[in-house]
Amino acid sequence: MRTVRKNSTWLRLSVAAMALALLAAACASDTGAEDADAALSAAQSARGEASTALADAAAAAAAADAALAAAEAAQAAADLAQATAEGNEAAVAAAEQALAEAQSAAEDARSQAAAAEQEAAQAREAAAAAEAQAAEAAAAPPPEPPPPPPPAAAEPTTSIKLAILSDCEGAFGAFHDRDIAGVVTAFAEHAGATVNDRTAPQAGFSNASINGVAIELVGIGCADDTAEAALRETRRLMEDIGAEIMIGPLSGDESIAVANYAKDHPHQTFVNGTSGAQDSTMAVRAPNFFRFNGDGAQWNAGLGDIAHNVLGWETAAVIGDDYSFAWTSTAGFIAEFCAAGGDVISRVYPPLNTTDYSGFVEQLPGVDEVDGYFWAVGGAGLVPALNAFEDAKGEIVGQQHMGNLFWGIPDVFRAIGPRVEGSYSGGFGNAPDLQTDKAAEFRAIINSHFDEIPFGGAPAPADAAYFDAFFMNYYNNAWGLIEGLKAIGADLSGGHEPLWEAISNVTLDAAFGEISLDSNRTAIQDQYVGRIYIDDAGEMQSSTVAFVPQVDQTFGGTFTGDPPPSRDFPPCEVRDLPWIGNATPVVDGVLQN
Amino acid sequence: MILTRLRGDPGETPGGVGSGDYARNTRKLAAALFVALVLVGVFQAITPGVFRHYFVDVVMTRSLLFGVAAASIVFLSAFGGMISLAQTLMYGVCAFTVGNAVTTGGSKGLNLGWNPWVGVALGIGVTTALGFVMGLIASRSSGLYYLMITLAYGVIGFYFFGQVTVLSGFGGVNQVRAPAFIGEPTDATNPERLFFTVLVVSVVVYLLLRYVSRTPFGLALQGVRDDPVRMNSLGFNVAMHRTWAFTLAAFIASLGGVLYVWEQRAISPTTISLVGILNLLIMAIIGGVLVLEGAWLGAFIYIALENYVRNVVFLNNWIEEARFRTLAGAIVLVLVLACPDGVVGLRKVRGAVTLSLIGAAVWGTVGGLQEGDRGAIAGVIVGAVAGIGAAGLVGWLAGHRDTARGVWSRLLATGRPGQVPARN
Amino acid sequence: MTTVMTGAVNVLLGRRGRHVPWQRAATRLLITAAIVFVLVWIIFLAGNTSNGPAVSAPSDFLKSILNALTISGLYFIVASGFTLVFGLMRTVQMAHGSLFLLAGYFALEYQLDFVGVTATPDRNQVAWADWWLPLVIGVVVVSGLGLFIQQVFLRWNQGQDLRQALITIAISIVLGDQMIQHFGGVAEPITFTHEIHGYVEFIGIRYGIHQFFVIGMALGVGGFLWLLLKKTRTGMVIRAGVDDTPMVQALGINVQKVFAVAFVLGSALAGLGGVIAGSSVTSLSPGVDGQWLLHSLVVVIIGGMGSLGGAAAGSLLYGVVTAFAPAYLPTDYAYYSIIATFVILALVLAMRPYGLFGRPA
Amino acid sequence: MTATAADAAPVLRLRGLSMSFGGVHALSGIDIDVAQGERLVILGPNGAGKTTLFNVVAGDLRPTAGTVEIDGLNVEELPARRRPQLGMSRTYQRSRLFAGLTVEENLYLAVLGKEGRRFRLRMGRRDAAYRDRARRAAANVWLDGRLDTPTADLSHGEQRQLELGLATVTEPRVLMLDEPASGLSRGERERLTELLLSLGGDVTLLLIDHDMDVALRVAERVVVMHDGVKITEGTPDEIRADPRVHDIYLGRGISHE
Repeated sequence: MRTVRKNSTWLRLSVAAMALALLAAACASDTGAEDADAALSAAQSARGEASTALADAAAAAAAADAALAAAEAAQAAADLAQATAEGNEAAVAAAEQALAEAQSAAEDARSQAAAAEQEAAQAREAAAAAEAQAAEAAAAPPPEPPPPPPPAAAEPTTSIKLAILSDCEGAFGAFHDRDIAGVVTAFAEHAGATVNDRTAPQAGFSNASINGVAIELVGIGCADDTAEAALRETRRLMEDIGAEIMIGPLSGDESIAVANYAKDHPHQTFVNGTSGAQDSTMAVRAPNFFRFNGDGAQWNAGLGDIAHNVLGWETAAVIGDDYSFAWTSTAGFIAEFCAAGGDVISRVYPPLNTTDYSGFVEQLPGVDEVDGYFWAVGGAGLVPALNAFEDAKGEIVGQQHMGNLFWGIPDVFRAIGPRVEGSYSGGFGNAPDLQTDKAAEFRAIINSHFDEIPFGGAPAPADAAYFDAFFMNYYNNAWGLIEGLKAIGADLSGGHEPLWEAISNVTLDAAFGEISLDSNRTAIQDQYVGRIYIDDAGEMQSSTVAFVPQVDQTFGGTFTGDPPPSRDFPPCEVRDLPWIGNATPVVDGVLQN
Repeated sequence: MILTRLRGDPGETPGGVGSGDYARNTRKLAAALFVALVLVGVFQAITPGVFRHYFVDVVMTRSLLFGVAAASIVFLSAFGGMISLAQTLMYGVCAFTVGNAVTTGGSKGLNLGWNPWVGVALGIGVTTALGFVMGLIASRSSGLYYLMITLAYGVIGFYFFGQVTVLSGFGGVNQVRAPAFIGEPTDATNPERLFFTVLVVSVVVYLLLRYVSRTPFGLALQGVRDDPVRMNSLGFNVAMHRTWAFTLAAFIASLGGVLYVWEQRAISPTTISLVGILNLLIMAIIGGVLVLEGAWLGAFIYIALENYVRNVVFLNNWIEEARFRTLAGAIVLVLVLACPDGVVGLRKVRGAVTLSLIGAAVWGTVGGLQEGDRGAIAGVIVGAVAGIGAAGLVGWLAGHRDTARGVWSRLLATGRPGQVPARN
Repeated sequence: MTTVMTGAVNVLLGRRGRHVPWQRAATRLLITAAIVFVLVWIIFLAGNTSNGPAVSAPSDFLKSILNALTISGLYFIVASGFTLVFGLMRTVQMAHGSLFLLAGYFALEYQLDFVGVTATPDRNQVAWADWWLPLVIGVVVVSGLGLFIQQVFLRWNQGQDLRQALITIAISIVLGDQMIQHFGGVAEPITFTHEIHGYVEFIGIRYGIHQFFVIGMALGVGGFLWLLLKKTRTGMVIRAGVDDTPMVQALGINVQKVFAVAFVLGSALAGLGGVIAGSSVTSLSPGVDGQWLLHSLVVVIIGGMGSLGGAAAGSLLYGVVTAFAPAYLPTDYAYYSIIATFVILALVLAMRPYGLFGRPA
Repeated sequence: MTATAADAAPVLRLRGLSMSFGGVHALSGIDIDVAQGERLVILGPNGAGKTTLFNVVAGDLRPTAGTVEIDGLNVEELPARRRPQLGMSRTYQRSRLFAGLTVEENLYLAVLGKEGRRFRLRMGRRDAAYRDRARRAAANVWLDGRLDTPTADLSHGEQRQLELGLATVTEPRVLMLDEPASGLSRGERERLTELLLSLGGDVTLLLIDHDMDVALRVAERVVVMHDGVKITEGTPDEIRADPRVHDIYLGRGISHE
């Protein structure tokens, strides 16, 4: 009895103490956390590795110079424009002169800033007093910011906090390192960053800067292929760690969740990782969510054309998972096949996670009743569905089947087995076997920044990432962001709107074709059709067989987002698609035009 | 019976549940817990900006709302003797109903575009009605059978929402609006409104369930828990008591669902998948499935771990290798094996508080030095939890100290058997 | 009124001289009506469905029955292990699905290794031993793991039902996570040896020999278990243990040994099911474990826990629902066959709360 | 009610009552009449089917064949939970109490079970009255000092007293007691006997007991069962004298328990 009572005292004490400890920790942690700069300096001083006040001062001075120079440049540019309008050649020359001066001034200021930073670094080691000063400066009450926390307009941005969201668990967990490597490579290549560890992408990068503004990788999020986890990690990265820009996520449902989050958080910017859901840009339409890759329908461009015009299918049946990604994927095929003059006579959508596909496969027409089948079943269902097809309809003949991107991923089509040899597949818009300079250059870039990029937790050569569309998409999306930042001089002091404007106008001269964004901020990109063959060693491989230029998300006007693709949308109708008949054959990686 | 078995030692006095010193101490714990929560809320209210928003807006809010959902599990097990794994489905059903009712387009589902309050009423109504039907179907079963049936409900429900694309489909329902007083998430002026709402609902739910346990229905339900056969022969309709209890639990879970969908602004089937079902169960287990207050405590510990464990450098590296869910599974394993009463049961263990305070201080310092403020918070929380875990192990060992002593004595004793103290 | 109704129902159900409370009678009547309706629907009415009425499309009907038998066979193999463990030890083996998947993964790894490829081979490359040996390896590995789980975690918690359930839940969480870590997220199938694979065609139906093989395996497992339980001493002890564990203990039989044997057997059946299902109706990927845990649950809830006959009946009923729902639901609703699972569960529980062959735990 | 046992119509009438579990016949063709206010004791060795008989009469089991009539009403299909309203109550061989509730709450539940209106979420005036009854009943079984004690903390004897309290608090017309004296001390048995004898004359008592002292002192009439069959019935004296009873029962049953 006595023990119990004593313990209950302990208990009360413990709860009180824990509450106090929590309160204390939370309070002590960040006074004035909303102010991004104050939080930054607090975090920096706490970590003992950030700038001292001295460095801050020097950098600020330099940045001010840079801003001054930029203003001059802007003035000069305005003059130039005016002069051009007036057709006064002398004025043009003068203005150009002024512009050049301003630019060089800006250059100077930039180098000055760099020098100042260097000085600051030395000073940091030398002057302990500055540390105290820094603490004092940090502790000084910051001006009460307006409730929604955009950075105060007057202060120049000293660094931009970036976060990456990818999947380290779930079905795509194995790709985690490659995804991050894509971003790191982009910053190393295009923003002068140093790769921290050439065998471990998760170590991140440092010293990235654009126009003198440091880009700091503050967090890597780990989701698991579910919307809920993606949202949780997004909130952790944006609200707890305080990132301003996020690259990610990986999969479709995650990206819908993130795009919705983006819509609700207009002071931040989001760039897709590698997800291909149509809804995340076409339905949600967040002004601050960008995607430098295509969606599920775009990724199938070229297949319908080939089916009708090369393979001579007049009728086709489609089978796909019963959810939005597969609907979008089959919609791409249906729209193009019908546009080319074919007829889709059967659409079967077994529910996701179906245990026994036989009942659904029965609904497909027989092998002599239809010319071909298009498959958009993914995940655990694909092979069982094909097995059920064999059981019910007959042997699988490659010529009679086509698949969406799943058939284009080596791991997946190898799991399907050699029976699908000769079938065509959609893709992600990459074509690793393409023999072009740009492709070779892209491959060289990867190898120049990484020695190893682990896959599934195990070491793997960096070169393997070249074949991986996830890597490419993370790379392209990060690159698009960098170009956008460059266009505004990485100046977010006026809020993020200028950055959005800039990113919208970015055009990437990417490894497998030019990428620009449409009005819904999704990529207009080149697509490739693959075909599965068995190489001399008996390994299944995919070779690129056709090139389809500049496919957009509306799919030549087929989709508007309303209604979205569904079990029976789009209907099968003859339409005019710009790329039908314009696909370029590719033989041995060489475009035949 | 099944519950007394959960509590471990078969020799222990059967069913000290909801009574005696155990209950009185639990009351005190509850009081302390709620005082702490209210303090957090008040503190947040009077000193805007002092508190890190994330801690309140995300960690505390989510802890409380999952606490509400977990409380429905705990209510059923503590007062009705039924372990239900269908509670995740229940809050999911409510969230999906609300989502379908209030969204206006650009999302999956019916997009009815109704007033948010109508949606809330509909969601709660539908869930409660469904709870009644499902409760009725399962009501003549008990024990493990009940657990399995409700698990089957839960998993079937996950497939239902994943496959019935009219209502949701795999991607779920997005852009769910909350009523105006919660405010839009873009409107950052008062983000803690949701926190206060959740806090109020939590307190109301807690008081409600406490109240219900003292009503004729609540007492009869506890009778059903302790001895359904006797209840039957005393004139009670045991099946209907189980049914109504399940209905009430569905109602409570539906409140959690409303709060969830207000917080997430979205709901997808993966939320209520087997993983989601087990997560809620884990929260209830951490808190101790027989103690109502434990629901919120367990939810807090789980959510805090989920949010902060990655901020602790050394742990993060380990998790990258071994995954978070492995950690969660290991925690459950240790708790179930060593500490069946959950964390609230630790008050029996001398030194639990000290250990958790030491853990919090040490890890908090380490985390602070390594990672700054976030590291400090994370360290405090993770350290406290680790301390609790250590205490649990110590307590478990202490519970088996006679065995241990026996082994030692046998090892050390020199030809003097029978000296082993056989105290029990 | 009540009397009239009761009387009417009694006459209808042919129960002579017994009064049946009208609620119970009404439930029975409802269920009878439901069964009759389903039968009439399938045989005569099913117009707007993928198969069409059985009278006009008898071969489709037969095909659906064969499909139902195949999937029932798999359900039975997996669920019989689950129900065996429960019946004897009152342990709800929540990690049953994890063992299922793990055995599949092991078999897959070894099959690829034996065939000497890195990805799914062609069937003709798979020799007889390249399927059977991995099967044995997978089964042995999970049997060992099952033994480990039982000895390390469950043995000293014997009799604490819920605690054991929670322990196995925790184990399934850890196993599931680690399997993703080690085997990745890409779905991969095991390949039947070409000796098993093949087709027969009769009255316009194409049916796989491997599908008959699955049915045969299920019958074999059922026969083996029946012989084991009825004809051997171990089996008798197991059956006695199902009825009254303390009694068996009191007779001086080493119950712990019997428990271990039963648990190993249950795990082995999960593994066997995993390898066979992984070669036919499913491929191996994260989430499949939960799916097959659900199948086991549904089968034993329908059939009744701890009863071999119940497992067979439950598998058959559930298999019929699985195969018939997409074929005989109206085309627009064929996607919602999951609801049929719930309905069958509800109907059985309404009539028999402990399953068709079950008794209170 | 002053009518004697002999001339009153039977309050409980069992005809051809049979119960089998699988192949085991736990009861076969039991016929028993019990008159209003009678105190009937059922004797028989372990496994004689006494408790099964109780379970069938109380409705916990449904008979395989035969009828159970209470006041001329056929009740064998009536669920157990409807029987308290007919004035039946019973105890169990091993205490079936609500371990998590206090003594008062246990008794209150018994009253509530009989009086109905159970699914209420409000304590009303009626409940106050029920609780009063519960407290008074506690005094009858000498538990008035332990009202707020959790049942789990009671001693074995106290639990048996509470078990009896649960059956008597509803003031039943037919009271069925299944070995109420088991596990009690001699003094407690004395008190139990007094309690049973002090029950009102209109209470019909069915008692199963091994303990001949209690049983034969309380009994007005005795039924002896063996292997599910009624062997004989009669007054205690007749039973004492019956050689068959000696054979099947007294010979082995009396030495222990």
